[in-house]
Amino acid sequence: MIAVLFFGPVVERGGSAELKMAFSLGMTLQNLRDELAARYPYAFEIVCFTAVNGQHVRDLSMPLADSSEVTFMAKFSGG
Amino acid sequence: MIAVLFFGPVVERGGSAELKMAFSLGMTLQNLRDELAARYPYAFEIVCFTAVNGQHVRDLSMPLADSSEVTFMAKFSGG
Amino acid sequence: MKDVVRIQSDDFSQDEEIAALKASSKRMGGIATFIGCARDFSEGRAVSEISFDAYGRMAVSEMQQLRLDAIARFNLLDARIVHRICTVSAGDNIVFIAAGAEHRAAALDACRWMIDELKARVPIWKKEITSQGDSWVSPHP
Amino acid sequence: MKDVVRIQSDDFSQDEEIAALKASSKRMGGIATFIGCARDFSEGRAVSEISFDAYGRMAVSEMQQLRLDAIARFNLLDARIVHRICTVSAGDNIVFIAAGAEHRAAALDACRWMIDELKARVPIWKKEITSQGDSWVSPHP
Repeated sequence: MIAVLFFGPVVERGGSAELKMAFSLGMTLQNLRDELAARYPYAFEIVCFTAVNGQHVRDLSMPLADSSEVTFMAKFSGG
Repeated sequence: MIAVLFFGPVVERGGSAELKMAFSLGMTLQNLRDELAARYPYAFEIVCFTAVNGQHVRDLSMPLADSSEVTFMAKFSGG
Repeated sequence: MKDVVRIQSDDFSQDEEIAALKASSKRMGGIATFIGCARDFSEGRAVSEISFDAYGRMAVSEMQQLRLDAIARFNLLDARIVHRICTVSAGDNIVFIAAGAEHRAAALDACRWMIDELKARVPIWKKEITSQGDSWVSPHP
Repeated sequence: MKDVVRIQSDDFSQDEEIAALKASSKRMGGIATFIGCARDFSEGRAVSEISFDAYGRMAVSEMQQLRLDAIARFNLLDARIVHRICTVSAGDNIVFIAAGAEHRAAALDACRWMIDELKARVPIWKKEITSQGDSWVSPHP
């Protein structure tokens, strides 16, 4: 399973802070993103950062490992 | 009379923190400076700012009023 | 001694943070700090409160890395970052950044760089609560 | 409430100064501060203490004008300056500058400008006391 986390403005547009998604061998971050973006198009309009296990990832072709924690995030507004 | 004040590094080179100098009609800041610089050449080597009554003065041709407070100062090093 | 990088709900004390920063070296000649506060007005609307959401684990690790990057980049003697995650009212503190260096230029440069970087790379989001409703803040690009 | 610009022998509290600064407005989003401290080492020599001399009356009036200039130039909501005149040891505070503005850029710019201007125009002189003797500090041009 892949744990997907959403925060703040993305939760507001997607309705859920945490999801479990099925893991399949060879799946990439882009595959996961595409699947979620089709389900939550309004939320993904504002997604501009992606993290895997708490690290920024820019290359969405990255293969995912089972049990990864993946976060799709809106532009930050802390500080 | 003109009150002349020295501070910090200028006192160290001149020996006195406060002097009284005779006032004469029409005397300029430059006249006063010349007289003091002849008396305290070592102190005046490091003088680079002049104040009259607590205000920076850059134009030494300024005529002095009786009872003025004049300060010849080394480069500042506060902060 | 409190951690050099923290996320917390409580307010912080500048005196405590500066004392902790100074404890690292007697060679520190300049300390620059930045405090971000909640404003009562934003984009033309009165704001009564601000609340925050954060990806806490990642936010702390990004702030820790940011601190190390600033120390290396500006040759700092020490640096500290505190970000509150809670609901604050106008005038309340939100974030504290401190940079200590031998000389003032490095401390001032580092302080500005750290708050700019924090806003760009630390996963924290701000929601403004107004009498007309709440809205998540979208930073200008 | 303490004066916004002061010369004093005692140490200052950042918490007190920041609270006083913030009291002026709830529209303050950014506060930048600079603290200058005594270093234990300067120009290759160990420094045990630093003492100061000041043309007090002029120093205060220059600092007051400097504060007003900064407020006008950077559109600050408020600013404060405190300079200690006494003998300090390594690690002790010497000067405190704070600038509060609606947004961070103005606060950070103003803080840097104020400490640079203070050094250039306020009649205060620093003497370093070392085991090899005392010497007045000559700033580099």
